[in-house]
Amino acid sequence: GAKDQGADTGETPPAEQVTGTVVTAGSTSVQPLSEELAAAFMDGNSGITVEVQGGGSGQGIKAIQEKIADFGALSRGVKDEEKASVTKEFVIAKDGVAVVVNPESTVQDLSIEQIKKIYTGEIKNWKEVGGEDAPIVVVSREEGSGTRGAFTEITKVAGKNEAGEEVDNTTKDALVQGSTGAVMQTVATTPHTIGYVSLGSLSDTVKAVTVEGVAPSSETVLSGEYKISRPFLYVVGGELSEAAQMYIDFVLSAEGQAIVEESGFISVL
Amino acid sequence: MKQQKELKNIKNTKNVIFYGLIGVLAAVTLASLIIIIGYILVNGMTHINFEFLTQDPKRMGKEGGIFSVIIGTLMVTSVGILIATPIGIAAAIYFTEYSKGGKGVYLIRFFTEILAGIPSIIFGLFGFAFFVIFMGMGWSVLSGGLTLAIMVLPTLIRATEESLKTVPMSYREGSLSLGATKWQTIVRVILPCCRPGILTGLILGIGRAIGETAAVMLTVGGSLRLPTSVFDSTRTMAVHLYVLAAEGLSMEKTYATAALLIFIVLLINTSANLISNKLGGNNGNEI
Amino acid sequence: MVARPQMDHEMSIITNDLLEMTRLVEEAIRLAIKSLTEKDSDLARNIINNDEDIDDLEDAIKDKCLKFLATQQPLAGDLRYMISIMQMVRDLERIGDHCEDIAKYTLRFENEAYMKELIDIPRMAEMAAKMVKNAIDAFVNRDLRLARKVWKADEEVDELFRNIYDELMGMVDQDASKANQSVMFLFIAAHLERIADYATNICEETVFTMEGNYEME
Amino acid sequence: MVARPQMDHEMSIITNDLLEMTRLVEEAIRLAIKSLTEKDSDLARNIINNDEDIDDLEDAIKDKCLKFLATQQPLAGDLRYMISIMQMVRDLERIGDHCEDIAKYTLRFENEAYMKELIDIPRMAEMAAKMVKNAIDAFVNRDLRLARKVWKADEEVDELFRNIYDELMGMVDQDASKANQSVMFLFIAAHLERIADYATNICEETVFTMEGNYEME
Amino acid sequence: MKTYEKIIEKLILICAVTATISVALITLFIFKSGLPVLADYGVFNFIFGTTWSPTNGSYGIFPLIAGTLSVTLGALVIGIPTGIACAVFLAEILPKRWAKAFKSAIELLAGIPSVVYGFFGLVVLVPAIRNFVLPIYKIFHPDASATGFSILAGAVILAIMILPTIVSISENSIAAVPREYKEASLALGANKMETIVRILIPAAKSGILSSIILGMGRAIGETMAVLLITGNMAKVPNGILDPVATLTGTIAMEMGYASPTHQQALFAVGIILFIIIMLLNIFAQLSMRGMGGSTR
Amino acid sequence: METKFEIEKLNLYYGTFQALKEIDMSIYGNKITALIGPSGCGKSTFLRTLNRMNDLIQGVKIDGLIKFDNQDIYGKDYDLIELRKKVGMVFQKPNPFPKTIYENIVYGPKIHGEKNKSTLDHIVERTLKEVALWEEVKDRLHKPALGLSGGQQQRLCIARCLAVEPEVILMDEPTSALDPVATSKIEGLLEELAVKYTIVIVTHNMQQAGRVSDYTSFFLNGKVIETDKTEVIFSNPANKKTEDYITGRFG
Amino acid sequence: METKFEIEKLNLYYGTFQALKEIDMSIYGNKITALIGPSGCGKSTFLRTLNRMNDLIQGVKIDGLIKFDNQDIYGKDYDLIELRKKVGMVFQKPNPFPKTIYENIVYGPKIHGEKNKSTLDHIVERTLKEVALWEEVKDRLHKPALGLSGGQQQRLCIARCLAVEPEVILMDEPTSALDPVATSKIEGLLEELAVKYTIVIVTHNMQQAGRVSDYTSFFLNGKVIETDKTEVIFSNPANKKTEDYITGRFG
Ligand SMILES: Nc1ncnc2c1ncn2[C@@H]1O[C@H](COP(=O)(O)OP(=O)(O)OP(=O)(O)O)[C@@H](O)[C@H]1O
Ligand SMILES: Nc1ncnc2c1ncn2[C@@H]1O[C@H](COP(=O)(O)OP(=O)(O)OP(=O)(O)O)[C@@H](O)[C@H]1O
Ligand SMILES: [Mg+2]
Ligand SMILES: [Mg+2]
Ligand SMILES: O=P([O-])([O-])[O-]
Repeated sequence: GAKDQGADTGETPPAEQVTGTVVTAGSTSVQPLSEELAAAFMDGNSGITVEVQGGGSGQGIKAIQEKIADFGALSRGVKDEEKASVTKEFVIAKDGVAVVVNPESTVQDLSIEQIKKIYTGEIKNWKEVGGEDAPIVVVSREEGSGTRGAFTEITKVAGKNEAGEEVDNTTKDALVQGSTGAVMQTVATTPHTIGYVSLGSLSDTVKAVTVEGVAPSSETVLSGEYKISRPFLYVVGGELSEAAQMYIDFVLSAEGQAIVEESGFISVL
Repeated sequence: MKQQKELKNIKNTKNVIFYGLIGVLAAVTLASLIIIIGYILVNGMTHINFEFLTQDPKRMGKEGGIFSVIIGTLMVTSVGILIATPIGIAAAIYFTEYSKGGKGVYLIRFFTEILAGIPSIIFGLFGFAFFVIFMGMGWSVLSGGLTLAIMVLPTLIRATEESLKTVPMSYREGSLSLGATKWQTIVRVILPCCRPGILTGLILGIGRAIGETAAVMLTVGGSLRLPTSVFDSTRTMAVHLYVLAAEGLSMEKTYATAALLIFIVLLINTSANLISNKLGGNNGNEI
Repeated sequence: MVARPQMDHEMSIITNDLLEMTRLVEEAIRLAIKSLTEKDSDLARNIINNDEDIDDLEDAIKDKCLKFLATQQPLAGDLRYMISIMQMVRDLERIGDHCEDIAKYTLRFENEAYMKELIDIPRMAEMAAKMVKNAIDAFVNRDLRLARKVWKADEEVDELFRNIYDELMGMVDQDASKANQSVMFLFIAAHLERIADYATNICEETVFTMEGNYEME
Repeated sequence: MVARPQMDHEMSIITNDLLEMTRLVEEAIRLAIKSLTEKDSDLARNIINNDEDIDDLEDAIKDKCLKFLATQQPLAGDLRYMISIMQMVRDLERIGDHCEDIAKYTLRFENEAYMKELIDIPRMAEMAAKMVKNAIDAFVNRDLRLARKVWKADEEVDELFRNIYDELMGMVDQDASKANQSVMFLFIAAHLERIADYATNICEETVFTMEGNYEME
Repeated sequence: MKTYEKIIEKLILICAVTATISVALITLFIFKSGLPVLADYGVFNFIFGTTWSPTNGSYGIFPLIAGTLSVTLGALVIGIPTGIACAVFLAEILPKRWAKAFKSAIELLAGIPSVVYGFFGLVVLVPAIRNFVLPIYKIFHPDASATGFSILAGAVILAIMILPTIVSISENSIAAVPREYKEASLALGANKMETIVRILIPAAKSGILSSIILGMGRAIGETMAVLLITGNMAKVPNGILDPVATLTGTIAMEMGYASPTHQQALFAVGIILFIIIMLLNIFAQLSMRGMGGSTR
Repeated sequence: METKFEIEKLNLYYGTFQALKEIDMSIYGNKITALIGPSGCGKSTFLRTLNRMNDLIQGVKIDGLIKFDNQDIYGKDYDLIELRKKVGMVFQKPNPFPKTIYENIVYGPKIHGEKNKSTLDHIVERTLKEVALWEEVKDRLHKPALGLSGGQQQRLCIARCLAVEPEVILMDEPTSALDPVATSKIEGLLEELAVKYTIVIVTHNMQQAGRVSDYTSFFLNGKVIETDKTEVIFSNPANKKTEDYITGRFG
Repeated sequence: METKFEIEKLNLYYGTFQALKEIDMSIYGNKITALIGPSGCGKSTFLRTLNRMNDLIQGVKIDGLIKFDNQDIYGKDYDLIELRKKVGMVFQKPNPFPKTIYENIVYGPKIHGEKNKSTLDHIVERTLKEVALWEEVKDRLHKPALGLSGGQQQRLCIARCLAVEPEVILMDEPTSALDPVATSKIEGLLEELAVKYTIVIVTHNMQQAGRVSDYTSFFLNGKVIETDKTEVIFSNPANKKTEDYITGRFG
């Protein structure tokens, strides 16, 4: 565990009460959810402090490697090169990735193929997908983003090349924004844009299109109708402390998963 | 005579263009200032209220206030400044009063200049790699404070040095010729003359520290908890603002936080001006 | 606060020296005549010896003035004052020389009885001595009126000299044997007349010091 | 580059004035004796009138010196030079006065034949005139040797004066009717002796200017 | 007495080398993390490669360098004349009272956190460029299209951010030009404009230059503001309305999510940035020293 | 004797403080006029009214008449630039521009429209000769002026002033920052310049006023106490206050 | 007459440049010694060797002997602080610390360990009276010293120097930044101070050297050309170079 000085804060705990600090760190997409979970957990376990850090998925891995966090939060799968430092991973929730366009856009639905062509730069004009005659402005997330990873993988924007290497073919002409909020802001204010954001953060400043006729929602993701989704992971580098174990137990419990749903994400139960 | 008149006409036209251009550019500068600050304040002030100031953030800041963030900001900034100030002043004293020239000092000075130019993101990377991990301090107020301290050090050194340099040589001579030692001279005569300069440096440093995002995010972490010691992780207003904006959590809170941040910077600047005006009367530069 | 203590101090030293010199000179005049009337050879010899003191004092004062001019660089009134003093002490010194000359006459006639009682010459001497004293006093006290009075007094001395001249020449005409003594008395009177002249010159210096020119009327 | 053009310029003006004054005075001595020997009353009267020129020149030079001291504030050699000039012109002026006096004697004896041919007195006058000229030349040319020579020459003049005195007194003893003229000649000789004295004083000034003291030997 | 003075001197020396030690540590840590990638990938390929696609194993940062330089250059082009004009206005034209208020207002700009600028740029400037600048631009390049995320947006925001630096240092050095120069010029019959252009500005040039270099440093190093508004498109730009990615922006944006190798690549970008800043500093110091001779 | 400046009943106020009081004065052509007086008596202020340098200072109010060549320089139509060309100024501290020697001198002529290179060369040579600096600097005309010694700098400033062919040169304590040797060079120069130019010089150094000037004005508390020929002022001033001041009895 | 300083064969080098050459000189107690000479001749350098202020400058090399009260001040064991206490210094530009008048004066005594308030008060009063400033400032002792006029400031600096009870006071052109009235006040003061203190003063102002000093040394190119009583130096110097310098024929 990272920190345990939390043990002597607060009033003297009952003899059987577990005390300590649990640190989670990593993806900022997971962070809001972690906050909710932590708050709920701490309400019931006054002896344990759960500290929620952001930093990004990469930082999450690094944090467990360096043992400054108990859990690394990832909004993407564990990469091959990271596998070595991860001893255990928990899927704590699922998140749909909504494809969004500028509210003024007339396009309602896109197929996965269309999305792929748009993002690889093959389709450059909205009229090719049934929209107005205007160039498509592609908005993407940065290299390494969990959202981007899930999105490109599912839409086949990324895939193995002939040499068998994983290649991300996202067009070089995409605007890149570093966060969900920035993508939404961009898509909301810039005409002719298309982007993708975490379902949990979706708001009506942008218009979510249906993918292959399915609108993104918890239900459609859960049912598998909506194709573009990714898991939220907690990964662990070594042995879990007692407090950490209690926390992960809580997260995976029904109580915890209820909170996941409340927060707009999809329960793994 | 005719030539004279021509010359005069040319000069008049030139004058008009010249002053026109300067006026326009100055107006543009002022306008951008007013627009930016005005925009933020107008959008944000309405959302600043008692609750916002006294409640902790809830749901990642979507709801609630920013109390813990304010405290976090204060702590991180204070730690940074408290560490940097004595070191910065001492270093400046070394450069102006003790160093005897030569390659070594030139190098030290050069590196100090370099430090000033290093982008904050690199400080962040360094702070994370060094304080957070290597020194095992974890994400904490202390890690952030130390990183900020290094960051504002050149600012402080430079400001202090500049004001040390404005202390007339004659004060030093005056003191030494009375039989004072070098250190006595520095403490009793030179430093008191530099108070406004050092203060200015301090304010600049505080400004830089408060406004810093990248370096702080990587070293202090992003915990929304109310920190109880310097070993706790917390979040500063700038980081909070960044997260709010980046994750698009709540426009309202984003504006409110930005407005508050600007307000605080404003407050610091004004009070610094007031203080330095007051100290100014005692300043040696005036003769 | 006095802004120039050193300057004033040095000026007063020089002024005192001047007064001292005046005293010596005045005394020399009186004693010279006394030695003459009383045929006091010792006194006469004394005077001749003492003239050196006066000469030395002149040199000392001039030296001080020079150094004062060199180091204090006086201007306007102060400058004129110093210049006047340098001129005056030269005159005073010459008065001293005249006294010495008179004393020498005393010695020359040491063993001869005077052909007549001396009345006018001592009177003239007294007048001259007074004039010298007053002239210097006028200078030192910046007393223009006194200076002008002294200057006027010279006319009386001249008158007296003319009388003496006529009287003495008359005596020579009557008795050639008295020629030698007469000529001597004549010379003495001429010396005294010259002394009075110097006194008037001193008065002119006073006017110069105070007004910057030599206009006496 | 000359660092003090103004100063040097003014000094040379004053020096020229001094030379001019010397010329006038020298001429006055010669002419006074000429008027005497040739019984030229007109010339005598001229001399008396012209003395004013000398007086004026003295005032002018002194005024220039004063202004020079006030505005240029000379030091060391320059200062001594100026002071010496101020002293000298006073002496020159007095020499002028003596000439005037001599001329007055000429007038007094206008209608009388001289009791004897004048030989020693013109010689003495010539000597005195030369001495004055040489003294000033020595000063202006900073010629110490010449100054000392002039100073020495005074002894000859004194010697001559003593001769004249004895001769004339002898004549009076022999012939009382000559007393008047004799006394006059005696006075004239005394005047000349005095002139020579002034010349020696001028020489002393030269030594002072150059050496800073009055030591003649 | 003597000994305690000696101890103090040593302590102070230690403080003085703190900065140096920090630089050394920073260098050490950054190079340690970044060098492997540089070594593997090749410095030349790294710097001059035109594809930045870490997921695909392409680490060519040339587009990033181009982006950084173009944004910085743009900021300087806008910021220098504006800043100097402003400095002249403050130092020479505006009455003292007003100038003081104006100057502290401008210094306020320096205190505003860069996130705020970025945020402002994102919500105000980018749309403004799209809506107002693009139409004008289209007059000359009819087939241009742009979103507003651009060099121009970055340049404008950076220009505003470096203005306080340029204005306040330039103003100080113009005000520090001895009054005598100004008076001498006026006394020769020059008018105020001539005096400003021919005397004041040349005399203050070393201060102005250092303000520019400092501003440039800030522009290059600026992270958060640029990140939000330049579009972060790792492509060598063709025009001022093209989006670009910058060195710092890329590091900041990608570091959080990067896989270990990717992170190393980002550290390598840090090395390049570091070297650029170093060179700039050396250049600044040299040029300031060169100028030092001709001013008092 | 030609009268260059005729000043009548001049009053000058800095805000409410009256710095010059009812000044009446004439300044004569081709003469050197010295202004002396204790610190703060208004010498510099007076000097700077003569080429209207006081215009630069905020809150300065002037009444009275200053006629230069019989024209009221504070008159409405008076050409300020022309005045400053004709009435040059040399300052207390040598203040060559941080340019080359050559550039310093041609600054004025260039401002006034002279572009011809050979004319400019000629001006440089002429003025440097006038200030007796030519021999010293002719081989380094294109070196920075700030490399010259203080005294040379001051002579350069005078040359720079001469380059616009002024009629009058105002000098405010031009040698107070120089050592005696440099000072006496400048003083020597002044007398030569007075042949062609009219010079007004403020000086704290009484000896200097004495040495170089033809006329001297004594200022006290904003008033002119006495103006007269210099030699008279220094040997025999009419006013007691003047005498007290120059003999150091003052204060 | 007591000899305070005895200087023998003093040479001083700034790096390779020799600024003082074989200086032999005695400085007498309770006398005022003036150092004159053209700029750069080494006056200040010499003065500053006397209290070792040159130690502050890099690359200064000294050989020869300087004895103060018969002790070699450059000797190994010599206490520098003690020397500077005994040999005070007053500078060209008045340099009061930006503190109150009172604080300026007690600065030295406090540095040297005096803490007693009434003793300090006493020192303030005594020294201010010594410099004839008491009456002028006694009601504003706790006001900033920089509010004083230049002349008052310089007197304050002298008082500050007196407060540590020096035996010698070195003054480097102490009045060159002051106007004549302030200057003559300081000059007047010097003579009074010479009763208790030994004073060495560098001055560019020959008149000043003449007015105030007992002895004058003429420096030229780092050498002492002539030292003598002041009146002799000014009325009849022995060396031609001295005369040329003081009569302005120099250069
Ligand atoms: N800009 C100004 N504002 C207000 N008062 C001023 C200003 N300039 C000068 N004064 C005042 O006007 C008076 C005359 O000043 P001025 O500079 O003319 O004096 P000065 O005779 O030149 O003195 P100094 O010899 O010290 O140069 C002084 O009392 C001064 O304080
Ligand atoms: N720190 C130094 N390094 C090198 N040379 C120096 C230094 N200080 C002075 N000098 C040189 O030493 C010489 C003597 O300088 P010093 O300051 O003693 O002269 P000064 O007689 O006081 O001149 P001034 O009258 O201008 O004050 C000069 O030639 C000067 O250039
Ligand atoms: Mg002035
Ligand atoms: Mg010096
Ligand atoms: O890692 P993400 O921020 O894209 O979820």
